[in-house]
Amino acid sequence: MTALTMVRQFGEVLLAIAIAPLFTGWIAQCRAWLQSRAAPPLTQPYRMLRKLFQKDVALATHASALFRMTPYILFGAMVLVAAIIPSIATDLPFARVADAIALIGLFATARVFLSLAAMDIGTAFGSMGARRDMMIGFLAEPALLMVLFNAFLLSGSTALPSVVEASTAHSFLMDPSLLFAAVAFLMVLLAENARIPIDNPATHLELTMIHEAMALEYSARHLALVEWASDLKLFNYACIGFALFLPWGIATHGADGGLALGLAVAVLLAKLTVAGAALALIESLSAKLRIFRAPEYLAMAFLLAVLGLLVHLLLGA
Amino acid sequence: MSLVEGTSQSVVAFSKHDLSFLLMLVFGWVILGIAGLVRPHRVGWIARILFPLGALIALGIAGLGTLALFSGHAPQIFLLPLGLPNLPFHARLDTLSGFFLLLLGMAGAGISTFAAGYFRSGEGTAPGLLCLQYHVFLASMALVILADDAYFFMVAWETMALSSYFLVTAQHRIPEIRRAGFLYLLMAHIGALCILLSFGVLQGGRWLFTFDAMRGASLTSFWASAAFLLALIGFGAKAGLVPLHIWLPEAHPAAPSPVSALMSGLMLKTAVYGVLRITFDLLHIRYWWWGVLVLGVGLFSALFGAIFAAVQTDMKRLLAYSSIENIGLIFTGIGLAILFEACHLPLFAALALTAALIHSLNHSLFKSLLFLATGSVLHATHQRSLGKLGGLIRRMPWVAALALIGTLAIAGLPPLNGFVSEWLLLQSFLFTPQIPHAFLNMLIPLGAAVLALTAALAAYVMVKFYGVIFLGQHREPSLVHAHDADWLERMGLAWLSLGCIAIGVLPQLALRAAGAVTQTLLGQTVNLASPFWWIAPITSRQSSYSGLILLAGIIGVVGITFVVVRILAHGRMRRAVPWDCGYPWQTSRMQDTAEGFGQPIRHIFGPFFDMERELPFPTDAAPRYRIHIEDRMWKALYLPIARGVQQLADWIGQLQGGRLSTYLLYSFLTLIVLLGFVL
Amino acid sequence: MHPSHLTAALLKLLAASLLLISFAMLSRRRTQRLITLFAWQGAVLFMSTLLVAHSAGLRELYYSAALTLLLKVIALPWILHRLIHRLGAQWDSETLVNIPTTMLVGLGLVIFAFGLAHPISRMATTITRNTIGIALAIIFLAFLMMITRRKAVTQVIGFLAMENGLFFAATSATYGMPMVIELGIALDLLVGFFILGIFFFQIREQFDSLDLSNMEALKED
Amino acid sequence: MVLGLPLLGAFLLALFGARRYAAELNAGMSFSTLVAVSFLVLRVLRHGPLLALHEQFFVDSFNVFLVALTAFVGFTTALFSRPYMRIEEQRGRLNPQRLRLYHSMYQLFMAAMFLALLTNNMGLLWVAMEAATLSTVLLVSLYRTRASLEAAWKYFILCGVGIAQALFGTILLYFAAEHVLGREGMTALLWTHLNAVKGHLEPRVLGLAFVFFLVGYGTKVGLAPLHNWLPDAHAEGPTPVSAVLSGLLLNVALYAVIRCKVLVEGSIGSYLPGHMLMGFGLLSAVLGAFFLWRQRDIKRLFAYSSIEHMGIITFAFGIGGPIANFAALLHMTVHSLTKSSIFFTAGHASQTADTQQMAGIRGLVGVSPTIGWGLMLGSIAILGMPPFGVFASEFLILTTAMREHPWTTPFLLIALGVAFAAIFRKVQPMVFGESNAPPLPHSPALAPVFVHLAIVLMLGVYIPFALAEWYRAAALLIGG
Repeated sequence: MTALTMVRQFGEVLLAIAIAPLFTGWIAQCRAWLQSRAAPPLTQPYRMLRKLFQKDVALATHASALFRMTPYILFGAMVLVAAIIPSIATDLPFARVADAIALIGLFATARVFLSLAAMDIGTAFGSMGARRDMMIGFLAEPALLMVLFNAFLLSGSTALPSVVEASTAHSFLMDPSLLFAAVAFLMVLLAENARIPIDNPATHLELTMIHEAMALEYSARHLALVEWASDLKLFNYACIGFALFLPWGIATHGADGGLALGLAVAVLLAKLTVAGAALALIESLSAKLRIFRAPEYLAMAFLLAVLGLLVHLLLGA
Repeated sequence: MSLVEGTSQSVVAFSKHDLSFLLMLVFGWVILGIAGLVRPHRVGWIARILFPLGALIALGIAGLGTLALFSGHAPQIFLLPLGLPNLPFHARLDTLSGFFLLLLGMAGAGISTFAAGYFRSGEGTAPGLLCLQYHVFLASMALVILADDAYFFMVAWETMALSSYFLVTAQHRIPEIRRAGFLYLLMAHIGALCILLSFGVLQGGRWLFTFDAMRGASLTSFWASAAFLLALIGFGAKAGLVPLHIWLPEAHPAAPSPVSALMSGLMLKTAVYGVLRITFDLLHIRYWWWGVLVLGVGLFSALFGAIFAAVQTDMKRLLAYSSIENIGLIFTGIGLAILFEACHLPLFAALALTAALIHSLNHSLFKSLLFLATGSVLHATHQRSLGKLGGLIRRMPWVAALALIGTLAIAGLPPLNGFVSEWLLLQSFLFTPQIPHAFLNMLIPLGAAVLALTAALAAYVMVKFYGVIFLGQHREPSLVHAHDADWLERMGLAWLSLGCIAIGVLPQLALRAAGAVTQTLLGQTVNLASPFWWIAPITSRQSSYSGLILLAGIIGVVGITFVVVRILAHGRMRRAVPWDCGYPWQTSRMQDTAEGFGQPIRHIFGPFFDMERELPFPTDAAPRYRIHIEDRMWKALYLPIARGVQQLADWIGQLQGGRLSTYLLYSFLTLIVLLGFVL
Repeated sequence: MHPSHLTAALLKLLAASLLLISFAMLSRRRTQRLITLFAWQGAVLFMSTLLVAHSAGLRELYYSAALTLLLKVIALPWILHRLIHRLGAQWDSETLVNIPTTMLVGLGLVIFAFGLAHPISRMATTITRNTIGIALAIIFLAFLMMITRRKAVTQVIGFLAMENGLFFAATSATYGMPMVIELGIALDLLVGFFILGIFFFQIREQFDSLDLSNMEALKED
Repeated sequence: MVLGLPLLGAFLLALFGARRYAAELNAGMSFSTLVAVSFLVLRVLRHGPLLALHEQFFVDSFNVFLVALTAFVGFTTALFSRPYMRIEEQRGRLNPQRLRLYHSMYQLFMAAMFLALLTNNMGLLWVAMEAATLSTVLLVSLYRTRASLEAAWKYFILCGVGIAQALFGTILLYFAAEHVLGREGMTALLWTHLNAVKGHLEPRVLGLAFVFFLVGYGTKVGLAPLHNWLPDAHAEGPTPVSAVLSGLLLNVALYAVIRCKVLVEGSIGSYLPGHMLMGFGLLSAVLGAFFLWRQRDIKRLFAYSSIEHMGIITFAFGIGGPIANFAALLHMTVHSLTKSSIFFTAGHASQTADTQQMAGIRGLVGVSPTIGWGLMLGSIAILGMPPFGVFASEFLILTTAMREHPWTTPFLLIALGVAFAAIFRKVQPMVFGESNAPPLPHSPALAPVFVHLAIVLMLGVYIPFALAEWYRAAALLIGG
């Protein structure tokens, strides 16, 4: 049984690593369609990674070891996060090592390292990006935590697998508090993954960029890892959303044979397809906010999450 | 004497032995201090011999503290033949004091080792005197923790304030430092008076000042609350709870760095200890509103500290505000524990208290580490202003690497220790819906949100701190000559960072230590049955965490990634000038500054600040940007008090108008009025 | 009339005249007059002491009376006269509060003093039972005089008048204190006065005047 | 014996005061007084209270400790005054005649205080207080400057008037006692007899008498609002005089008040005297603290601090009861020791800077570490920081007040807080910081300072058993 569990665990992680760029590519494709552009192929992110891995690294003269370590740490953190989230099955041994709060911690670790790396070179853009990203971070994190709190209160556990199991078992899907939480979560997701309306992943327009500004000095394999990590992050966020709000199809404990797993993968892919399209739609419909509007936006998300919590306490107790 | 073959009688004897040995160690600190006066200007004698010895004593104290935690003996009491008549100094060693002694010893050892390399002559007070003050400070902190009667406690408490005051003003030729010292001692003294009055209430009119008698005193609800409030004010002033924090950002930066580390890392914890001792041990919690009060103050302090830390431009001030934040977190935990206990939820109370205790321990480690690191930076560069530092990771790799650990730990990132306590704290917030008060149920989740915001802000602050000091390019050309810390300093820093890692990776150890305390205070511990690499404070279904496996996971994944990348790709690399979007002529002045990092905070949390800004115009020949930020508390609370005192003093001063007739009139009127009384 | 009644009546008369003199001192402006009045007060005091000594048959009180005569009627007024001549301070002293007001306040004080003394005087067994109220009133009035005057010399006279009041209380209400103490008091008084004399010269030397308004430098500013 | 020596000293010094060895003689006489007092103390410790000379003098546990304290501080002050006065003479502020006056008056003053403490006769007590006033008037005006004359004049008048009130109180007391004890045997003013019959004394008269005593001796204690002479006299007199005024005379005056309180309380059987003392004490403490806030002159500063502390002591006596009385006695002791040592250092500090203005005194630790640290430690001690003994007594007083009269604690808190802020913000820049003042011509005799502070420190952490017993007996004697 343990061997099977380990297989499930590693399989899930490998799956996440493998299809994360695909998800990013799918969103880009949808966006292009919605904007009536010729879409890049679905495999564009993979080609990009391959190209980057082959190039020579051009490292800034006074970059320190921290700068060179960061891509690996970033990637590692995101992989670990993927290992925690029950995207296809809930019986994950690693999810007990780190619960959802640790998950937020891992996201924070990644962010801090990337910001530090961005400051390491000592360029104007790098440090500016670092500052802005940290700002988004400290505003988004409480909102995310409140969203998770909702789920914790419903399930009585901070471990995501337990949350999923509880939700599939009791089908409190229709709990109104989750509605608020879902909207809040979506807003946080957009903000945290450098999406419109907070950031635009496709731009190098210097004054508005956040994520790109931090990655400016990275090249070749370092850049590849950074990009892959951000793909993974988006993927992870999507999976968190599924786990919290759309937990159908995830293979729960005791019912996770091969068939169930295969079904779970299929359902996951379907959910990703829909979610990617939805994200693209949202992104296409909204305009990028000025950086100083970001706090208002995230405060809104926070407020919604808290409202969800209060609704739960008022109606659910 | 062997523990194994001893009867219960001899176990008691051994444990008595324990406490007296502990007191001897504490006394050893005083001796070391006095030894410093023998040759007050010989740095070699003081730094290379006395301070390392002090560190050894600290280790011994930590060891004995641990023993007290885990030996399971009944509390040990020892009477010193000193003190007031009928009230000899009572010393007592129980698990609570054991825990704080452990904290004191662990951090103290690191700080003393560092100080051995740090203090040198020619900086204000003579090294010998400094040595005396330093060790008296340490000893008085230990005695505060050991004291078991009100008088002994107060003597140790005020000695602590006094010795640290002298340490703060070591460089007394600088007026700001004198001002800071004055403010510090004043607040400390007023706080101490409040504590004293609290003891006055606690003795319950029986004139028994031992804590033992106070435990048994029966107080009415009014008096119990009065004692609690007075103690909260008194200890809050020492801990730096907002709005009594005003001295803290002045005094901590003013002191030499090892002293800042002692004050921030250890002294603030004695206030935590005091609150725990009085609230949990002497008063036994009574009312849930105490908890709400402490919780509210704690959360506000935490947020306030984090926000202000984010806008600081002086590295030590930044850390000082960060201390306010962390103290706020600790008090948040304490508040929750009081609340739960008052609502008869002892398990959750134990969880919250565990969180508070572990955070105290953590804070003492990483805050000392960071303050010491700033000390090294200060010695290497003679700069405290963040605007004049930068890029030191290349000049001071050791300090930078060790400070990075502290930075990540204080930012609350897994798998280091800061995360553990924040995790526990958030866990305990999850149980607030079980409190049988509807309004609190609604409000306290907001507390969790504030906590999350604070934690995230702390990360922001620490990125700023570390990034501006150690990363980027040198903002001043002179920084090229900065040198790394010497080996003693490195050892001190390494010891502290080791502690950060150890607690982060093996939180179960800290959990067990705190468990011994909660067992004493609440009669309940969190679930301690997990193996040593694992914590699951309530049940493992509820939540669990393992720092060790997480660390292993990170190392594993990063290692595999590295190897795979190396195998599949190649390792070619060349050095080039930074690209920076292709903009040429980048200078080090174009990096984001500490002020720049403060800008979003100033924007978002504007109402908190009292800002004074001077902005340049596009047409200015010599553009200048200046911003001055004041604490609103200062204007709102302290200046009116000062003005009031001044006005009252002026008004009263008119009594002494210089005219003899008026004076005679006073006498006459007094006479008449008094005669009226007896009429 | 019974002798003791007669003595009591006489004593009352003397007490009343002491009070009268006190009021007179309160109303006088000229220092010279004040000294004369002070001497008169001393004389009345002497007589009352004699009277008490006679009626109670106490020998000690005769000594007291002699001392009073010597000190308060002869020595002190004389020295004061000499002093103000030497110092040129015989000129009018301006009061701080105008005189009618002072008198009114003085009247109030007398009532207050009598009120205070009333319950006490009921328990006195001596023939001089009501005098303690009068003594108290004299003290109050002297106090008032010290408060309202500006010159150093007048303050001293006020002070001495107060001593007279005390002395009157001591002799008439209690038939005198034990002799040792009276001697001590007298000695203190003499020494004090001596010191005062030295003081006057020093003050004049330093301030060119005995006006107390010069001596308001030490204050909170 | 105790009385005789200082009197003899006064005579001798009046004769030889101008000679070079006068200062040594002064110290020697004080020392022999101290020795005599120690014998007396030993005797009292061994045999209990004693009466002497037809019961005119008596020693019990209350006054014996004050006598010892007075002798001790008197001796150390004499030691201190030797170099201090020499420097003053060199600076031309004094001449040999004045010095002679100083020395003889110093001894006379000591004699008067001993008389006041030791006498059993309330009348003699009054005489002694008057004598102490007169001798100190001359001491205060020693410099013959305008300011010192003004101060002495105010001192003389205010205390003279005050003392006159006390005399009236004495008369009233006699008046009441005479009815009980009779005129024969001259026992009607002897405290021991009065104490024995205090329950029979007419309460109304004694109530009245107490008011007069309180106003009279209270003026000398420096209770607000009767305190106005005190800062002037302390600031303008020579520093050794300030030290003994503050350290001893105030105590002696308070001693007189307490003796009266014991009688009156026994007679009227109510808490009125205690409440009056508490009221005066609180008022003095609070007003004293606020006065401190605005001081510029170093000696005035500490003079006001004396008012504040006398207020605290009076307050404690007012509360009554064994603990508060104990605390008050302890506070008396430590206050005298600390305050006199502060005046010693303050005197040298102002000599160093050649000004009494605190703005002119800077960076003492740089110029003379002993003066600087002496002043710093002294101030810290007087501000009630442990481990100094002042803290021990304040601890007891505050905790008592908290339980017995909680409404007073805010006032005490304000008083102590404001006093702390006021004194410390002035002392800190004087002690620390930069200075370029030249060192003193004579090395200052600061041994007394550190001896005092060491005793105070010891009392903070350890009160010897004998001393504690002594205080306890005295506290019982005062009762309440």
